[in-house]
Amino acid sequence: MRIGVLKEQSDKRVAIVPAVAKKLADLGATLQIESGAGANAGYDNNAYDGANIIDRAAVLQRSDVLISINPLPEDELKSLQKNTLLISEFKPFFDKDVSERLKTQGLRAISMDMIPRTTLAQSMDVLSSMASIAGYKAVLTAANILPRYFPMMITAAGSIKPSKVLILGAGVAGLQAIATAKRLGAQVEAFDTRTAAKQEVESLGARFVEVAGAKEDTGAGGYAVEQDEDFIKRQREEVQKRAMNADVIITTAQVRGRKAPILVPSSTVEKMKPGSVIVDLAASTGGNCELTQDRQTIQHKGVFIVGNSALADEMPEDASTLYANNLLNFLKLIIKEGELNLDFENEIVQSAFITH
Amino acid sequence: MRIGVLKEQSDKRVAIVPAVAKKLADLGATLQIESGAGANAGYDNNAYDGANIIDRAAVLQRSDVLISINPLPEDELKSLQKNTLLISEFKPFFDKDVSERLKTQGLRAISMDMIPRTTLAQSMDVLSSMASIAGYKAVLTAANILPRYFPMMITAAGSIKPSKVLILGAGVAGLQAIATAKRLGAQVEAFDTRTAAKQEVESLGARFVEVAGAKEDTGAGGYAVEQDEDFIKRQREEVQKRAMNADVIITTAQVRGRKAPILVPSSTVEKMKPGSVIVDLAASTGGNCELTQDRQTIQHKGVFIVGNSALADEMPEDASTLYANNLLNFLKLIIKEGELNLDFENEIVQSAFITH
Amino acid sequence: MLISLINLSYLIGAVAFVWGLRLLSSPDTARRGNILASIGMGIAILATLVAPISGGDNNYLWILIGLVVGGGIGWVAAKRIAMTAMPQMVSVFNGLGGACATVLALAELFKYYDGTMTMGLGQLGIVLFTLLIGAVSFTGSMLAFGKLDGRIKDKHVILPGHTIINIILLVVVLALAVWLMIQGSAAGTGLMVVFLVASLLYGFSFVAPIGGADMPVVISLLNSFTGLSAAAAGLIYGNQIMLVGGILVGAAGTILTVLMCDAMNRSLLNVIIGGFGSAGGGSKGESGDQVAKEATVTDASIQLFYANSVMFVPGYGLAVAQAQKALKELDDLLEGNNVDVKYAIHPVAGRMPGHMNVLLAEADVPYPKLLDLEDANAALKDTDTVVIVGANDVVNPAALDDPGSPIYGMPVLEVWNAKNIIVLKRSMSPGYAGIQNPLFFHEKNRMLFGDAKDSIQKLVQEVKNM
Amino acid sequence: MLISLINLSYLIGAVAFVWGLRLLSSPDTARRGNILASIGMGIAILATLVAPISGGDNNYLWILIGLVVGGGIGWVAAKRIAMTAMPQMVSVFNGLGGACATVLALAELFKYYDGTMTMGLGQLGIVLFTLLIGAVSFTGSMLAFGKLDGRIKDKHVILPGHTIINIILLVVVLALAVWLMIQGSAAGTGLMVVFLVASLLYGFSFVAPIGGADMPVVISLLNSFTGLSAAAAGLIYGNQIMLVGGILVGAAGTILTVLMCDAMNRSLLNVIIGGFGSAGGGSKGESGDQVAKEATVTDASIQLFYANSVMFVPGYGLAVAQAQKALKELDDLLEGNNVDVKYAIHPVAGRMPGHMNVLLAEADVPYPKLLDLEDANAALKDTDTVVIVGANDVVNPAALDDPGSPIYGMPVLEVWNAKNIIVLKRSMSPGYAGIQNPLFFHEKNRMLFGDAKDSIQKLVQEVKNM
Amino acid sequence: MDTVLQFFNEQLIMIYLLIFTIILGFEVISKVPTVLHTPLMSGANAVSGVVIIGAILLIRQADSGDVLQLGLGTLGVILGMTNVIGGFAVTDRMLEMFKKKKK
Amino acid sequence: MDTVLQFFNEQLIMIYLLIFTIILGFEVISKVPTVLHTPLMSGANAVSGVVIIGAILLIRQADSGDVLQLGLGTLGVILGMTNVIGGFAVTDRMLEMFKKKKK
Ligand SMILES: NC(=O)c1ccc[n+]([C@@H]2O[C@H](COP(=O)([O-])OP(=O)(O)OC[C@H]3O[C@@H](n4cnc5c(N)ncnc54)[C@H](OP(=O)(O)O)[C@@H]3O)[C@@H](O)[C@H]2O)c1
Ligand SMILES: NC(=O)c1ccc[n+]([C@@H]2O[C@H](COP(=O)([O-])OP(=O)(O)OC[C@H]3O[C@@H](n4cnc5c(N)ncnc54)[C@H](OP(=O)(O)O)[C@@H]3O)[C@@H](O)[C@H]2O)c1
Ligand SMILES: NC(=O)c1ccc[n+]([C@@H]2O[C@H](COP(=O)([O-])OP(=O)(O)OC[C@H]3O[C@@H](n4cnc5c(N)ncnc54)[C@H](O)[C@@H]3O)[C@@H](O)[C@H]2O)c1
Ligand SMILES: NC(=O)c1ccc[n+]([C@@H]2O[C@H](COP(=O)([O-])OP(=O)(O)OC[C@H]3O[C@@H](n4cnc5c(N)ncnc54)[C@H](O)[C@@H]3O)[C@@H](O)[C@H]2O)c1
Repeated sequence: MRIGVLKEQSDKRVAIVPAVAKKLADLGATLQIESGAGANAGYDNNAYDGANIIDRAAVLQRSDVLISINPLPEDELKSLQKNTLLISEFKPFFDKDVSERLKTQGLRAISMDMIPRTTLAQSMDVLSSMASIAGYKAVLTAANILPRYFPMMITAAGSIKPSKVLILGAGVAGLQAIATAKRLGAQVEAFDTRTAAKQEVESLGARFVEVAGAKEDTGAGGYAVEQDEDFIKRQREEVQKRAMNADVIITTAQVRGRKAPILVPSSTVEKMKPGSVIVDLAASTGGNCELTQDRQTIQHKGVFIVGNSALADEMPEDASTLYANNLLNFLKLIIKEGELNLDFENEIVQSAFITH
Repeated sequence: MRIGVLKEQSDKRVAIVPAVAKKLADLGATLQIESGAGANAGYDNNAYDGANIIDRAAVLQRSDVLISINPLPEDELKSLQKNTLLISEFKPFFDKDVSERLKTQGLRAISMDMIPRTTLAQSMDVLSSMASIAGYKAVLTAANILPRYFPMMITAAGSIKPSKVLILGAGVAGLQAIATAKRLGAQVEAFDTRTAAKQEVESLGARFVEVAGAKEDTGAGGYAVEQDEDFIKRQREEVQKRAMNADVIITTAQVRGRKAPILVPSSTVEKMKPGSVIVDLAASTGGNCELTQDRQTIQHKGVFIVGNSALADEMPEDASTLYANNLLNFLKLIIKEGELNLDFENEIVQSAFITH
Repeated sequence: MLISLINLSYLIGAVAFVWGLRLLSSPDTARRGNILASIGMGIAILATLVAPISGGDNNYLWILIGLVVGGGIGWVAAKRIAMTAMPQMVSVFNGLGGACATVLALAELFKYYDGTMTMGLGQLGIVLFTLLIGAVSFTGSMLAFGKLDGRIKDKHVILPGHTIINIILLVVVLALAVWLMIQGSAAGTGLMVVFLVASLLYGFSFVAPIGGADMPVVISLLNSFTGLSAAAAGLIYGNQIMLVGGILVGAAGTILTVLMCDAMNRSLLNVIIGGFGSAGGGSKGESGDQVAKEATVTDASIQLFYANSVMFVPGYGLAVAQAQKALKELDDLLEGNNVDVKYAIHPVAGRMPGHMNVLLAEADVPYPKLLDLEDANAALKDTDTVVIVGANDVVNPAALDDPGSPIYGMPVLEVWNAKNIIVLKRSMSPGYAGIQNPLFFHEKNRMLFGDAKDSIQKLVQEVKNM
Repeated sequence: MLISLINLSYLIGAVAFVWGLRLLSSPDTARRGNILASIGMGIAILATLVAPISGGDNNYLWILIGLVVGGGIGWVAAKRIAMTAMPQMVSVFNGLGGACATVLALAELFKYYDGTMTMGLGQLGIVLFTLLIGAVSFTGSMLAFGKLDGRIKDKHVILPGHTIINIILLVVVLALAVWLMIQGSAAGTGLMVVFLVASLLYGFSFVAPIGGADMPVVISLLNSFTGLSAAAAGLIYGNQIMLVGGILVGAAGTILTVLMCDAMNRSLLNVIIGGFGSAGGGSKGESGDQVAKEATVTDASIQLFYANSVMFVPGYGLAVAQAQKALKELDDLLEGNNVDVKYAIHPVAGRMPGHMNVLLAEADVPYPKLLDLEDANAALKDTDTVVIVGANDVVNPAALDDPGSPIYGMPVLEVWNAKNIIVLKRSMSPGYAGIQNPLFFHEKNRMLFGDAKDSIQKLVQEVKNM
Repeated sequence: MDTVLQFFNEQLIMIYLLIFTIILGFEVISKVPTVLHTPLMSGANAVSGVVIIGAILLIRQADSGDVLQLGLGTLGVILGMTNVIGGFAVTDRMLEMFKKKKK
Repeated sequence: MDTVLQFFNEQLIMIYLLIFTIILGFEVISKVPTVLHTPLMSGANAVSGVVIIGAILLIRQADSGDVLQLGLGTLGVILGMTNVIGGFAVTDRMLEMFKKKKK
């Protein structure tokens, strides 16, 4: 079985790192790596010894399984053999007909972002590993942009108050952001609609901002449910109050398959101190801040709004390592003795397979 | 007495912030601020209410005291009235004839970087406040560039070892860098030639790298003395050993009035892991790393070398506040009842006055 | 001259008892205290053997037989018994002591009723008291032994309305005693036997309703009874050391009983009439039909203090309780006592990647002490005690051996390979995955219920006391 | 009947003494303990007043005069005395108790020598013992008082070769006692007076070489002497409560003396022949000709525990000692006892801007507890106790009032506005600026020498005990 | 009543001794750490075996022909001796685990 | 020697009492925190004033004409009473500061 690994087009990461490549070889697979695939993540071609380093066209044509983090451009799909198994993050919740499109091309596809968020599947859960990096990076980015100190400083040249950091959405990314901001000495508050979030936030030593009346999310598989109008209104007011005092806001609130809720409207942004920073990790699904521009950092009335939801990309080495490990753990599930062995009884395999 | 405050030409900071402007007015001075002086630091013209906002030419011509962080361009000096008192960082240790040049122009000058590093003068010590910011920012910059995590992470997608951070030179900037890197969860080692440094490093919970035989610095007023050849050689070897393992090196070693010692030669850089980061805060005096380019970030064999020694500039709001407070404390010493009152008996005034 | 020596021996014996008990109450000196007390006992017995005696044939052979047989039984029993069964053993020994006092009282009464001896009213009272107390201590202790050993279940011996039965029995026994005193030597051995049987019955009935978990308290109480019976016997024989030793044990036993109740946060009365309570109010450790065994803070701290290696397994509960600094304190304390302490970090412990790392870094736990899954599983085999601090799913053996489990196939920390397991959590509720954890019912495991920070702080206190 | 009542009263009194002392040894109950003991004393005195007595004229008037005069003096003295002079007062009271015993012995001897009474050899010995011990206690206590009060300086009373003089004196006194016993009633009052004077002299000489700082230990020792003399007097009068009370104080006083020596890390012997040592071995607190006063951990912890507000002033020494977490623990402990705790952060404390912030954040001290220079100086005026933890230059008053000082003009934390100051540092060495700090010699200040972390941990222990 | 009072006055010292012994018993135990509860209980139990002294006296005072008394006495010695030896031995075993290291 | 032995046997209970009192004295004090050393010393000192009982007995037993004895006795009462009252009062004052709050 030949596994092809492609170089990402606009991403510094690589789906398979050398250490994982070796382990895949041990599973009986033949690795074919696009030349330069790992270069931006710190792995040059030599690092992948044992694997075939070939050019992109060759990888595309000669692989049984094709791995990339971001889906291939549509035009390249045609060059593939029938029945090739594609593994990428297809985001079928947003790209609703991707499954159909691939099927008509005679391809099979696994979407890594569809792996269930269960305890068992956590070792394959790329959303978690990448969100964790994004949360960490979001704080570093904000700290770097903010024209002020994060920690408190009583110095001979005056006393500096600690920065106030507000985290909206305490999922994996939000929690990591809380931990990182606390480490840097900021005063951290966080908010989330899930009821379990309060305890989780407090388990990191941060304060939870409470808004009464959130809808329960039991049964939604750990994903947040959409909240009603009135609630969102009261919540916005609360956020507005906090935002006026916050130096940094990091938003991570997402609702699966929908546009991200607007938690920070322009009116709020305008009340913030100049120089303050908003990092919007939900930018790719529309953003939690009204003014967010996807993949851009803008300044609005002195407030920086970072619309980069692919922050993991900016820590390519560890991000690639973690991603590759997740992939490895998943591939172990579907490769038996060097050949594909798809058990559709298995909940994980079943959820992840979007086209077969 | 009219105090003029200029907008910096290539610096986001401003020497006087609105709060300090008010206090200066209370001391009896008339403030004349160049329009837009504080804009990049988050203070627009309106913030300076009570002060005269005028254009640059007017400030230059009509001030008894002229304040800026960086010295004025030579050509502007001609437009000044005779006897004008300039307050800037003239760095007379490097720009050795600045004092003469100013004198021939009939100007008087105070160099803020010449304020003695004594306990008494610490509230006016801009080198300390700016170095502290630089140390903090250096770590954030490194963390942002590094393609790896700082803290240890044991996750479902693999275990990430904590990054190793090596700090060379444990002065004010170095200590702040130690503290910040430790906060972020890195493993921190530090080195300095001063004997007191070991205790200071350990007082922040970091490890001190010991190299036997450093020259004592007693009597040099807290500044490091130059070390002999053999010592520097052994030290380089030690650094090389540590550097090969370090993910981040932050260098701050300076010797007053001389080129910064080379602590990280190219050969060392080449042995570092790709993706590692060197932040060289001594860049402006030649750099502690052989490859450092002043004010540039370069990449050498995969290693990032940040040659920015003016990191305080990247946190303009707090940097300006602290700077302005230092200035205020100093001005209180030389302004009595709204007029200049220069007491050359005073050690601080005497040291700071480079031309009179 | 000889008499002085005997008296001096008794005095030394008495002081040895007092000082021995004193030493017994501090861990450093406890062992010496026990030896001192036993030496005191040896001196007292020797002195009694050689003491000049008026009338009587000495009959040393009989004594020798008794000493050898009794000593042999005691020695063998004490050496053979398993560590875990020691409290039962103590209970048996205590019962025998009570029986001995009863036998002495019977011997006096036989002489009294067959007319070979006369007694004043006071003395008769003392003898009857000795008999009663000794008998209660005997049957009570034996039942306590049965309960502790698991041979007798609470339900076998608790009658409905047991408290009332007890009160009635007590009244009967006391009435019999009064009647025997009024009758004097006219009463005869028949009535004496009735009194004996009633006393024995009361001892049994007294202990019957008390829950199995309260047995240590009961044994302590019965021990102070035995002490009193020995003191009373001392009055019969006019012997100071019996009196002093008996009173001492009576007092010490009583206060010890109270302390034990305190440690359990209950009153003595509550324990004694606890028969009702013990049946209802299901313990925290129950779940379905399985029962998880609870550890006391003391048990747990002993297992930590005397271990060579300890592994902490932190989980989400550590974070919820914000117990990381307390845990580090416990760590430092144990390291200071030459215990090797490590932390096993499961990759998914907590609620975000690296959750445990963040917490433990905050508490300044050095990185080399943190083991990841693989290293930890290798190290667990040689670990004496594992302490699971608010973790659950990550130590669930079902992941390895129950194909029906939703987490089947996930690698977990194989804590059951260590010698002892202690789980700190608040209840039997499941963790994030919402599934029951068979580990809690593992024979090596003991639950220490309560908020993790609380529990750890208690452990710190207790370890400091050692 | 009456006799029984009297005996019962004495019994109750004795038990009250025992229980009172017991309660006195725990801070929670100490006050109650003192009251209980005093009630016991009252009962015993009352009983003695009404006890039936064979022969003798009662002479209640004389007694009444004595009670009123003595009670009056005692009461007024106890109420008037300044808090700081209490140990001296205790010493005086103790001496009076010893004198009382001596007076009793003299009264017996007068009767003996004028032939109105006979005595056995044993009894004579007891009387002489009473006289000797009482007299030693009397003069010894009086000298201790003088030393403590500063009226008598060590140098006034220490003779060269004092230990030898003491040994000779002791031999003389003992020889006199033996001689008096051999002579029996033939000895006469003359020799008795010689014995008395020698005893008084020995008491004085015994205490003379002991350093002023060791006086509390000596008082405790003399107190146990007084106890013994009371017990001996109890034997003279065949009175149980004197005997029991005296023995109790003798035993308790002895162990307390040993404990006090332990707390000072010295042996009793070392204290008693300490005359040589006390002059040499200059204290850590000396610098030039000024001497800084030292605090014990106990003093310091009392000042913390009973304060309403405490301000910590951290400096570079906190960082060097890495004592931030210990400090937080102390903070938590004090807050738990309703002490308001704040931290005063001087802008240049430590070795880098924000050094203290980094440390205290690491220890999780909440931001609102940190006061900057201005706020701190405002709050210091209402602060009961300031603890300076390894800071030096930042609390140097010379910055404000010594124009010659290199730091003159720098704003500093005006800690001397608080009620008490405690400085934790290792020695008298200066800080970064290299200049001496007059604060250390401020009358409100006490130095607690040692590594800051060590000292704080000791304070934590001590405060926990309160 | 009178006999009681008389007894009280005669046995005064004895009563002192009893009361002091009780206080002493309380005092000696009252600060014991919970770890030691069980060993202490066990040690106290061994001490209560002092009742064996009575059994020995019983035998020694008996006629060598009085089988009832001798039998009871021997039974008493066996019971008491088991308590004493077993008690001390088991306590010692319990305390073995405290012998390790100290701070 | 014989008289000593005889005394020992006669006063046996008394000796028990003495020894137990000593142990009790040790025991009661041995765990006192250092904060209480001084108040405890002071309290113990007040108790040692029990010697006043002897002075009272001395006066009561004296002839009303025996001025020497009465004088000595009265002196003793004054000394003892000062010790007792002063001792308890001063102890109480010392302990006042412990009356504040408790954990
Ligand atoms: N690491 C991640 O990225 C991540 C993210 C999301 C979910 N998860 C999931 O979370 C789970 C993590 O496993 P885990 O073992 O760490 O936690 P867990 O299985 O959720 O169990 C935590 C246990 O801690 C106890 N607890 C809670 N508060 C406590 C307190 N104050 N004191 C003492 N005990 C307390 C609870 O029992 P009581 O209520 O009885 O006290 C609970 O059983 C896994 O299922 C994992 O898949 C992980
Ligand atoms: N903040 C800054 O940016 C900065 C930078 C450079 C210099 N400085 C200067 O540093 C000084 C700071 O003042 P400061 O009051 O914080 O410190 P300091 O004046 O330097 O005094 C520190 C004191 O701590 C004591 N100490 C050291 N180790 C200790 C330990 N383990 N345990 C207990 N005590 C210990 C030392 O006394 P012992 O040796 O007797 O124990 C010393 O006197 C100022 O003079 C300031 O100008 C400040
Ligand atoms: N079982 C596992 O091991 C595992 C692993 C990873 C994640 N999870 C769970 O999956 C869930 C989703 O995690 P995620 O980080 O991918 O979430 P996400 O990225 O989908 O959303 C981020 C957070 O935003 C919150 N949110 C949504 N709408 C909001 C609103 N209007 N206001 C405020 N907050 C809002 C969500 O509740 C969520 O916590 C979490 O419960 C997480 O614990 C479980
Ligand atoms: N009195 C005060 O309040 C005060 C205030 C600020 C600074 N200071 C003191 O002034 C001194 C200088 O501080 P700075 O931060 O401006 O120093 P700096 O910027 O001049 O130098 C930075 C550090 O590099 C070190 N260094 C020089 N050569 C080196 C070499 N070859 N290898 C390794 N390290 C080398 C120096 O020892 C110094 O610690 C320090 O001692 C500081 O404590 C005192």
